Amino acid sequence: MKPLSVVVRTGCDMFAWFMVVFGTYVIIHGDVTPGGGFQGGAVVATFAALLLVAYGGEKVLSWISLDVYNTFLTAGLLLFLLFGFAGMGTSFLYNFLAVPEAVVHAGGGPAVIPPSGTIALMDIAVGLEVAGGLTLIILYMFKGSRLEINSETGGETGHDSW
Amino acid sequence: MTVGNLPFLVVGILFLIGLLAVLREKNMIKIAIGITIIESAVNMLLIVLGYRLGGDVPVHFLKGEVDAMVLPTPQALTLTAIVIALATSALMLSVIMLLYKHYGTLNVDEIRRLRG
Amino acid sequence: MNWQAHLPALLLAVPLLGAFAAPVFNLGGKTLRNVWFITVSTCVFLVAFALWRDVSVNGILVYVMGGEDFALSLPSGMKLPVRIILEIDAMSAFMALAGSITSMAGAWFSVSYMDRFSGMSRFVSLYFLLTLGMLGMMVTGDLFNFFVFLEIASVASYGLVAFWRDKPQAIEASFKYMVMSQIAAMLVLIAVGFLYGRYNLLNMGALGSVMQMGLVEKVSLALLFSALALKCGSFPMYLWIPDAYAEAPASVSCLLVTVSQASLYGLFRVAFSIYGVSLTNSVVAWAIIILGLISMLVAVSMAVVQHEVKRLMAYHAISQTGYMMLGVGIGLLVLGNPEALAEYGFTALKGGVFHIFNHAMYKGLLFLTAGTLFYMTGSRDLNKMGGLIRRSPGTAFMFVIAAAAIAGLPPMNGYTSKLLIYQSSFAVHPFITVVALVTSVLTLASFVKVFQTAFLGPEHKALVNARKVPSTMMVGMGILTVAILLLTFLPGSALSNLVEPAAKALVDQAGYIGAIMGGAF
Amino acid sequence: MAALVVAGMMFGALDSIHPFGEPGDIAMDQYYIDNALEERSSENIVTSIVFDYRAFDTIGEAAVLFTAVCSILALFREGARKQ
Repeated sequence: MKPLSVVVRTGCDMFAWFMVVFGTYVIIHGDVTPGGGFQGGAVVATFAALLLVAYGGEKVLSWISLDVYNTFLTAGLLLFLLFGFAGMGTSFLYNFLAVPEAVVHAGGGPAVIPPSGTIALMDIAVGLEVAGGLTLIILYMFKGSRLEINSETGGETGHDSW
Repeated sequence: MTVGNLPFLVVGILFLIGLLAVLREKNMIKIAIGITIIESAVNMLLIVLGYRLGGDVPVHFLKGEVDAMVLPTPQALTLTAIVIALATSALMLSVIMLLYKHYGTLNVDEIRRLRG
Repeated sequence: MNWQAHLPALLLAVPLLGAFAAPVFNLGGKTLRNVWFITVSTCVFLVAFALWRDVSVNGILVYVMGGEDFALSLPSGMKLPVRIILEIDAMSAFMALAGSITSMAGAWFSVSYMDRFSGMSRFVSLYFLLTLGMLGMMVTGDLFNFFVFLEIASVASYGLVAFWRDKPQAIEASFKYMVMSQIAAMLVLIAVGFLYGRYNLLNMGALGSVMQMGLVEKVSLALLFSALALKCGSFPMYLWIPDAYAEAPASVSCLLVTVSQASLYGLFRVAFSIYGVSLTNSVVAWAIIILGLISMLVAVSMAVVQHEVKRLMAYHAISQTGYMMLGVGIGLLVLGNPEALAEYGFTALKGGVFHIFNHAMYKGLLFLTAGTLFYMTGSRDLNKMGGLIRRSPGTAFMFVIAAAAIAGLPPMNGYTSKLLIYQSSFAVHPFITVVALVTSVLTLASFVKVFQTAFLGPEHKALVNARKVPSTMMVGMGILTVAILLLTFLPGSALSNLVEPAAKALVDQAGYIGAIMGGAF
Repeated sequence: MAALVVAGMMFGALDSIHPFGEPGDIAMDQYYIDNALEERSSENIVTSIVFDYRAFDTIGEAAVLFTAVCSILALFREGARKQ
């Protein structure tokens, strides 16, 4: 894949980073505005997609470390599950950090942890997971298009050819 | 079919288009597109079910002066269904890529090693 | 914190943790990954067993996900549940027990069977996700949640069927399965949407309490019925089963059998607990019975001519599914008729339900032995095998046990469940019994052929360097053999402790609804 | 012919769920609309359903995505070539 023209590359450069910022905004404000972890994560994942279109996969794969995205994926999922287990004192996935609205108004504004408790935190966890997962899908599908498969000379064909 | 129920009719038509594509097309990519159309039809069904005339967005500080909100549950269900649809279509396209590598064709009629 | 109260959530949380943490444990190398694989699957079995004990002592368990009180299904002032509720009656616990045993056996088997392939951390994750999807379908009490778990199980099985990706047949089987099963899943979702739009409810028990038959309900029933019948591999749409079962790695085929039974369970749950007594005419029951009969006969006649060992067993899996549909269908037929139910309907139900458990055990074992043959000889073609009893007498012994059980030879457990079905189906129509008997004879013939060609006779000359069977694979098969032998030698106790509560729970629609709705019903 | 009957049934059922825009019984959704803000102080009702009331669906959905990623990574793995 050859890189596209300079106009496309410059445009993608600008928008790719803007997308990351915007996606992060959508993830973090998931409990207040429309949006949330999934939508924001998908927006963040367009970062890799835009670069892939503009520069071609070879270059992007040399810039981006797949391990980072693997870590995002696993960390997001484990974080989500951790919040589920943390509510186990009451019931699985119980929102143990939520503060009722009346208390929030009396106490004057939100604190570090948002009053919606695990809703906001799970949003972030899912955002991490989706951003990592979708990027991995995109990059691996690109890698897969370069994969050479040869069923005659062995490989992963079961116990057929021992 | 009453005129007011037009959105439901659209859901039905969309579903049939998708089903026809799956049953009649020979190209695997087109089959995948057919399945995606069916998924869109189902998502649209859920959204249509949740609409209330004059209802507003189910976010408290964004809603206007109206009292009614559209039903929030179908939106949550649709969100889930969309992600599932996305995951399966990504996987389906990957499998089609592998099939193309193995057989060098996208025509389902030429891909017939499994029989009986 | 009383951990026993959280067993229903743990049943699903443990495989989730197993899947999500598998990449982390893979960093520690092969040994650590295998230890994690075995440990988690054993834990799932232990949780399922404890859950089954709990249900048989305390009756139906209700677990509200994320509620202020996990046992309180209705929030204060509400007549309807608003959260996702896991509802575990004896039938769910029974299915979960069967599923977790096959999952554990498959995990032991995979450790050395899949040892020489790359991508094993992904395999472990996918295996746990398949287990999770299966268990989730069995214990959930929420229709949309059921759809989500159906999708988890389906997507995981697409990946696992295509795991040996350098083999064109495996990819092809996966694609075929994917197209059919995706459409089925969408039909389920449309039906869920219909019921939601009609009643504004997603909970199965609550839906059952307000259900009134109308056009929408009939169409949703038809959609759910056709989709779940496709997923469990009943007659008209069974074509994906032989491909998918034959091309998947053996431990996955072993688990896939139970996964398709989870769809069968979903079908029964829809018919008995959601629709239940509002099914005034017997169309659905007859449809189940007739589809069961046709699947039995067609699949077994396809099976006898096969000479690829896993494909043969896959056809037998379809044919055995017919028995379960037959038994439970007869139970559904007489659901509104207490005398007939007591006279023969309940016997048929017991037979059908017992057959589910038996089938999970012996078909799982048969797939594992087929995998062992593949491992030893490097071929799945029966014509290239012979004399393997001298190479591995243990495998031959286990194969004989499983084959005797599937053919329904006395005193095996397959005989007990088939006898219950024969007895009761005779009361409905003698023709049904004749078909069931013919199927049984053909099954026996087919397995005698397999045993004779693969294990007896002179050794095939290509087999001089046949591989030894590693011990973990023997452990995997041994687990299922022990389960079969237990069911065989303790039929009375198995029937009264395991099967009867499950069959009772299936017909007890009021109990299922009452556990959710409390006094409101 | 049979296909036409099936399609007819389907459209009939779609038509008779409830009139468009006027869902009949909305007890469950009304509970969310009334109580989501008070109980969980999340302005966005949909998010509070997705991550609280039906959080278990969401963990399942995250698992589906993870499953798809795992499958794709397994399909396109580098693979150990046989020597």
